[in-house]
Amino acid sequence: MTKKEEFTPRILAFLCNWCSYAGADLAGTSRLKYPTSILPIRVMCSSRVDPLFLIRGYLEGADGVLVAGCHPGDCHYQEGNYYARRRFAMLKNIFESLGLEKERLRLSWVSASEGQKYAKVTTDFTNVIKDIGENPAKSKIFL
Amino acid sequence: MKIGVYICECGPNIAEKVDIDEVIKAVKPLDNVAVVERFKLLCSQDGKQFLADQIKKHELTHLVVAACSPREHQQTFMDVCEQEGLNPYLFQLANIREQCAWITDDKKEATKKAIRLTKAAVARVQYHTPLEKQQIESNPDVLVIGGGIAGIQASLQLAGPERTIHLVEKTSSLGGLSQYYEKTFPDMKPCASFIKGLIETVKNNPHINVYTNTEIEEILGFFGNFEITVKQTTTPEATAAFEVGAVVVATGATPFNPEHISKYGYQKIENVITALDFEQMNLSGKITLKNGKPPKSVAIIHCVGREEKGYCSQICCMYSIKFIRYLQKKVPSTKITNFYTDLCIPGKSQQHFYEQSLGNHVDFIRMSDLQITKQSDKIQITYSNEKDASKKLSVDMVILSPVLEPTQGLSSIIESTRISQGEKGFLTEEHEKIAPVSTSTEGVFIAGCSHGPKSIEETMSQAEAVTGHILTSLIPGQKIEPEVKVSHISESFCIGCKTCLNVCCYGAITFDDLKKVSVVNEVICRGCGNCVAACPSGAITLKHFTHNQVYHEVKEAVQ
Amino acid sequence: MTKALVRKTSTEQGLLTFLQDLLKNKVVSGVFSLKVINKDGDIAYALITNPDDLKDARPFYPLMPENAGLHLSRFTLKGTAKQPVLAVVKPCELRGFVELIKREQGNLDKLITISATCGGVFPIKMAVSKDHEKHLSKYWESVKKGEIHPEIRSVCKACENFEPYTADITVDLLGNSKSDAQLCMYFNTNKGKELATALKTTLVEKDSDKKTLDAIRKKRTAEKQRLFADIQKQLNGIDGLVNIFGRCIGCHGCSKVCPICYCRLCEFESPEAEYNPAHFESEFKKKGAMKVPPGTLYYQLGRLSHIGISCVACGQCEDVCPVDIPVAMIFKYVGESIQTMFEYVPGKNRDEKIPLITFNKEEFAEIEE
Amino acid sequence: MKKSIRETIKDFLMKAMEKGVFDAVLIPMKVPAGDSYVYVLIKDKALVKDADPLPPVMSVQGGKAVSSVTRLGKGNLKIAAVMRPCEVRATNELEKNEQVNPENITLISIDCPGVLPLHDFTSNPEEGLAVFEQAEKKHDDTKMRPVCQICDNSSLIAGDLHIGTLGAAKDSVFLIAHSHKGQEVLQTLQLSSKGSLASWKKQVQEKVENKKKQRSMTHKQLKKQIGGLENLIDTFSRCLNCHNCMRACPVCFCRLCYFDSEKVKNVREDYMQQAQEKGTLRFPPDTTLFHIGRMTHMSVSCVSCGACEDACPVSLPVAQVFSMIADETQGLFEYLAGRNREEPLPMKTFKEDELHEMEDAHD
Amino acid sequence: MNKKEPFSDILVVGAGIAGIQASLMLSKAKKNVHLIEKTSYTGGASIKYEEVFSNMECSTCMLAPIQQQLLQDKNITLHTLSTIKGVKGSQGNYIVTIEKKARYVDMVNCIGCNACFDPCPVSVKNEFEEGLNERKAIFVPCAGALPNVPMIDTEHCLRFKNKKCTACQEACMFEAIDYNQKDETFDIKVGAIIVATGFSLFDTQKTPHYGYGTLDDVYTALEFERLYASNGPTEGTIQLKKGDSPKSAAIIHCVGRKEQGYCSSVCCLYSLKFTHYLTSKLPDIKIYNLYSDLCIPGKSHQKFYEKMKDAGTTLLRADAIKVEKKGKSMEITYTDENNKKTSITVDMVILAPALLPHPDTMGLAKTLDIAVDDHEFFKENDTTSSCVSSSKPGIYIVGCAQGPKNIQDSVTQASAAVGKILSSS
Repeated sequence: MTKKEEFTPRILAFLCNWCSYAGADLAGTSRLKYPTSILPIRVMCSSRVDPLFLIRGYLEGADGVLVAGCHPGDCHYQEGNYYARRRFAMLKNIFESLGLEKERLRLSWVSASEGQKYAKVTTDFTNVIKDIGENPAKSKIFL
Repeated sequence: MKIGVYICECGPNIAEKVDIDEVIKAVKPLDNVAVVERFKLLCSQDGKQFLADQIKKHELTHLVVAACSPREHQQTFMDVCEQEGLNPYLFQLANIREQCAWITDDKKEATKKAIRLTKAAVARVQYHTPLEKQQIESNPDVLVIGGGIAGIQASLQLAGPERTIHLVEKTSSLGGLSQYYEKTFPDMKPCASFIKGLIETVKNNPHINVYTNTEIEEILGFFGNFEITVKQTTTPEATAAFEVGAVVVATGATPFNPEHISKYGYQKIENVITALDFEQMNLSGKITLKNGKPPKSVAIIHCVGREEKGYCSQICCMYSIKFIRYLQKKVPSTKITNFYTDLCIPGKSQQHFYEQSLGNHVDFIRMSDLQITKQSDKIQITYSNEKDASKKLSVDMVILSPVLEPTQGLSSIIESTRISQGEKGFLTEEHEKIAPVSTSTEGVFIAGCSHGPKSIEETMSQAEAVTGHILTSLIPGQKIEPEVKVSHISESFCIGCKTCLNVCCYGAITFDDLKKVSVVNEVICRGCGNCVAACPSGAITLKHFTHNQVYHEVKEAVQ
Repeated sequence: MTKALVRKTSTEQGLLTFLQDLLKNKVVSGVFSLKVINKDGDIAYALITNPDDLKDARPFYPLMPENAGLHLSRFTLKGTAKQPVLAVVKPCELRGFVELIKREQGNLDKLITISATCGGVFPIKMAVSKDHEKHLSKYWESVKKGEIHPEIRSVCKACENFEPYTADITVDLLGNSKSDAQLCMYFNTNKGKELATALKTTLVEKDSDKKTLDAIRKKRTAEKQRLFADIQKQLNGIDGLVNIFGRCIGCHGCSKVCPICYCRLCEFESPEAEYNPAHFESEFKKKGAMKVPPGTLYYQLGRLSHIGISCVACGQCEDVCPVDIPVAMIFKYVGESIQTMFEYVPGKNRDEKIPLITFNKEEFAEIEE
Repeated sequence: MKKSIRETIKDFLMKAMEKGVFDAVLIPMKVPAGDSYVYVLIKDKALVKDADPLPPVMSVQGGKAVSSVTRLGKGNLKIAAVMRPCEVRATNELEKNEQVNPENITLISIDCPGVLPLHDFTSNPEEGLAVFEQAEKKHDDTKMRPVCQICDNSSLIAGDLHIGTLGAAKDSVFLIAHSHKGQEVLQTLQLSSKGSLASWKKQVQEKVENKKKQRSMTHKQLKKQIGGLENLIDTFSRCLNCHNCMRACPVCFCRLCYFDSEKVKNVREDYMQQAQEKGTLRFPPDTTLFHIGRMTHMSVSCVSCGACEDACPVSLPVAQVFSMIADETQGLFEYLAGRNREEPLPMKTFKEDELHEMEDAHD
Repeated sequence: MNKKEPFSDILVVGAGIAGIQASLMLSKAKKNVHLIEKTSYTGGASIKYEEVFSNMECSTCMLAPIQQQLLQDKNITLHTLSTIKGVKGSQGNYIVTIEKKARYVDMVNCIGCNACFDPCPVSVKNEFEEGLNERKAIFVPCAGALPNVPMIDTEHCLRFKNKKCTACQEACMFEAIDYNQKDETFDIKVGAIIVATGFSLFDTQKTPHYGYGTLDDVYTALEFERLYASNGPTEGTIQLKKGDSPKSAAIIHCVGRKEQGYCSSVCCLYSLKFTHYLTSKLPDIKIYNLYSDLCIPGKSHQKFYEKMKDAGTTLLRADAIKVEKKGKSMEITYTDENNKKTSITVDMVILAPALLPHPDTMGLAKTLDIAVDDHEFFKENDTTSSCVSSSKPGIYIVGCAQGPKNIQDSVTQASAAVGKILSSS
């Protein structure tokens, strides 16, 4: 329990430039509070998020990885997020099959006006991660 | 490598929420960091001046600013770099305001995060490479496909001493459907004669080459540099080739043919005619039955084919009302009955037009399950309305008002331009709201009913809108400056599996069949990076979002 | 009902004669098959053009020296096909080839494929000492009975796709009790039938013995579930992975022999995958030490994310692993899990798009928030 | 196992770390599953306890390890790399090809008792350990890898510092500095070796001499066995084309091997033609090309470490063949791969007056 | 026509989506653009919508990028709080007098940290939010508004009621607040003018039988948009005045159609959109759409209509509609398509009012000396030859200023006007 309190997770958040990054900014300008555990990485489109980024991030010790993009149908590049979703689904499945905590991976659609939602998602995700605990990969020498 | 790192206090906004000195302490020892400083407000005039001086003073090779969101001031700081002769892409902005200082009251935590983000930016910027704006020669000429009113209007507005228009029409004459309309709704202005006038001006315009009886054979190339081949429909071996910078697809629409829907009895029952038949009859001057007599009673059936096609053509109600006017003028005593389902007369003056058309000889009946049968020398209409089922009405003449459907035979155009077609067969715009006349293929535009059923008024607007886009993006003597942050494919790593071609929705990637590798066309690429993530060989890089840049940002962030 | 060729002769002899006739009569210019290639009786794939050399051919010999999909890709990738060639391959090799075709790494021009219902193969390492030979007779017995021979590779034991999907001709082997006395080949496509016509052989209407095959599939499924359960136990999270892959020497042999790993330069051997000194120092901050060379798990997970969707579970990766990591079983296990998610069986249907280059607007709502 | 010698070595390393002579050690360590050993770069000296400077197997060649640590830069850490002589030699060869940055590395070699075939060990670690222990005790290398059995450089000093175990008193080792760097290490640790190395030298000499004999004998036989194209092809006929040997080889450092590149892929009808000429064309068609080609690429740098043979799934005698070829080609240039850092790579230099025997006699 | 060298700059009136589109295109053609906007923010009506039909795209995601681009565009000068006072000259040579109201906040110095809001003692209804929440006397209309610079509303600010309040000024660390700013009047020389002043909504007070203003939970379309907006007063929770969420809702189409005498062409569609709004937030809510004629023209709208129907709404063809209080909820009586009197009971009523010309239209028409039609929309010169040319050469009318229309058609007209300008110059 106490352990849980001490531990501030490091959560990567891949945000698409057009919707989710704007939404995250809006959360800030609206002074909504959410955990500092979230580490935003700006990409032009969620479809730029190579599954390898998530794998590497995880192995480098990220406690969670969030991928956020425009809602389906709203992609600034027409269809990118649909491909992003497939790649994510696949990776999540791999994690599950390998018995890695798939809860550490999360996909969320956040629009430019959804500062609220972004704050909620990130808070919620952080709590989930706190429950799972630290990413064991951090301490593994033989990766 | 000499990286300068500058942390903006943003007044109290960052200074009060983040312990900037801690950040400085954490960043100073990093490799290649030449200088770390704080400043009260970097986006202010003296802030910008300060940065400029620093770049000079320390001969910085890379710049990192930790301040607000890139959406706020990235451009501001990139401009500073540019002024100081530092390539603006050797700059990285760490967002420690919107997504750090403003999201928590815990200064410790905020500081920790600010440090991570700034270090991540420093790690990333080391992998930045200078990017230069390209300039590509472009051809100002334009190909307009379709000689209907849209094509004509577009051609007239675009043609000029510095811009030749190639207007290609499949049929033998210009004018399209509207050349058969005597008048337009809602203001009953002359149409056919007006079109005739336009056609003359087109023919007399030295900057417009008209090709009738001609079809598109092939469209190669890309925005600014298309290569066009056309062939004559009459003598297919006769082809012509020319180069243009943009393509306008204005292939229009055709009225739905009710022949196959038996309940309307078209082509089976005498004096059951379509709207177009009627327009032509009216234009010829006389409205008569087959036997030459004027009709005593006429029924106009709205929404013919709407159920079958699955959309409302939005003009049928209006031109049906226009027909009332035709009839009132040419055969004043006729009894006119309109059978409709929903009266769709959107717009500021349409309703007025409708009300004016009402009169003692005019009925509007909202019907369902309608059936048209022959009844000796008359035509019987069986229908049900609000109150009771299977009512009957017999008339001399029936005018069917069919929906518009997209013109067929566009496949060669669609394939060679890589534009897409919606499920209803109309051409798909780039964005339903903010880009209605452009397509996902840069430099290819759509106008008029090829985009969807619409009135002459809206068709005109679209044609003019297209000219707007072309005149702003394809200026004679001006080069095209494509997006800088685009994808690039390494020839030596590409294995030619065409995965990237599949996922690119802009058709920006082509395949070099000789070398068996994919090639990005930087003019078309929008830089989303989808192909990069899709490529298993890691052969594709997205400039300014390369694997290394993102990975090292990620890595430093989670340290 | 499908067209079939039935002859009163042992399946192997019958098949060889059939192949010989094809070569002799120039119906095809080459036969691609497993063959004895030296005096020690080693077996390898060969492109045979001389009918006499066919005597040493060993079609469907229970070994897989290399996934023939790779050979066919290499063979058809460049240049135009002038002379027809017949390829005798195992079902998973064919599926591997189909996946490669989907990636523009080969084609079926003038290429006819014969495959058979497959009883599985021995681990290649067994062949080194020729140990497998003492099992051969028993093996063929169990093939006739449609049983799982205890010595075959575990991915084979767990294989439910032992029926070839896209073969032009299918030889009835597995569960065919009469295979010693009778050759039975099904001609599934016109391409296949043309061969028969060219040889003026008469074909009969015949149906494959669905019941037997389903029975076999049941056995395989049961075995698969058992093996999956085992591997799942080992794969319990990061510790499991470290245990399993800890001894990986990073030779990447698994990717070299994988029919799906078709890249010219593997992303994990590219500059992007290298680690610089800064990396080690940051690792030290976390753990005080790190494995060298690093990135073993990154490679394995990454490769999963690249090829899992198309893994045909041919088992080559495990065969060549110098330290006997159960790579094949792991990739089959994870691969199938992804493939089910996209309702995709790699190599089953040439016209089916690879799931990752297409999408469906209404899907995976469950994984979003 | 000679625990104590290992402990002595590790104590020395930890001491050196304490004194700040090294910031980190690159040294083999048993993997968690206990079924193999891999190189680990250790910063936290407490972890050195778990290391094993003389593991029973060579899973990754030390040269590769050093390369992956320093290829992209020397870094800020002074690293001691503890490995076997052949691994040190590979490191030197890699340095000559710009694949290693030696600046912050101190290469420490140890008298090598040889290693067990990797596959034998991983398939049964317990037994492997027992066997290795015996072998070490009895100086009996019959269970070791064939190349180890004929290794005449198991005590060659090519690094900065060598740890001699042969002829050393119980639990103690010889520390032999072989470079300025090495001497500094000993000085700062006040270990500057005064004691005589006579006993060590004697034993080494004996070992080397009879190894040389064995080596040339085995090579002669091997030559007979594989000599001639027929035999050569036969030897490699089992090859699966997995190229593990190349990937495990420390001196095969190319990013993309020539033999994996497009250059070796022909058009379809060429394959047909080849097949028609011979009646049969084995697939993959160029295994022999690959092996011979690889010899031309790396045999002058081959250190006979045996990594290739360990990695071969079908147990081809790759290492033995290559060690034989290596002796020939290197002999040609009076070169011994990696014996020092100074000698230039034969293929990167020439002498005006050499190799006349290769020319036509001219007067 | 005078032979004077024509002015190359262009004036765009109204920074709604049409105005923005026109400005950006002109700038792309290297024209200097003066964009004047009456309010303190850009985006017009569309930024009040959470989603737009028929693809239900997030409106902010659609607009924010072009708003950003607008603010960063060096060829475009944005004058907020500005209106046209007078115009001289003719096509190619217009001299326009602009009156720019003081914002009392320096656009350059202000960094948009919003620190000045809290200390302000004044609280008044926020018109941007249709009065559904309160704002201060110094304010931005809503979070994320662009430009993100507040203004002082002198009508309510104590300081402008001669009180000694400097709360906001003290709170500002950037000397951005300047009470001494003065309204300014200046002239600009332009070659052409694009009028994109948008629309206003029919005043539902004029149709009391719908109960607007008298009954608690009767909302106008715009009010409802804000109720659903995630950056709106309730952060997107649809709730009744009392705070509990509605179990049933009725959307009444064609409000004010009879009075206005035309169909506004977008009401049916945005009413259907509301169906999606309601079901997405309150899955088991009962929804009624009361319409007279379903007007859903266009290739993609029928599909949208069917989707919405499946999403769960009862469509009632209704006439003579009356809304009255009934217990805790409301009763709607109407005559159905068979002329039978019927009624339904609902918790919430949403009115879809007709689109009207912007209130300033008449005034502007007078200043610009261009014609309007009977409905007081700007009158196009000639529907066939072009409906974006006003009665006066060089002045163009686009978007809802010309007549009620959807976003697509507004944007099309904006581009069309640009086309006209560039082809004639």
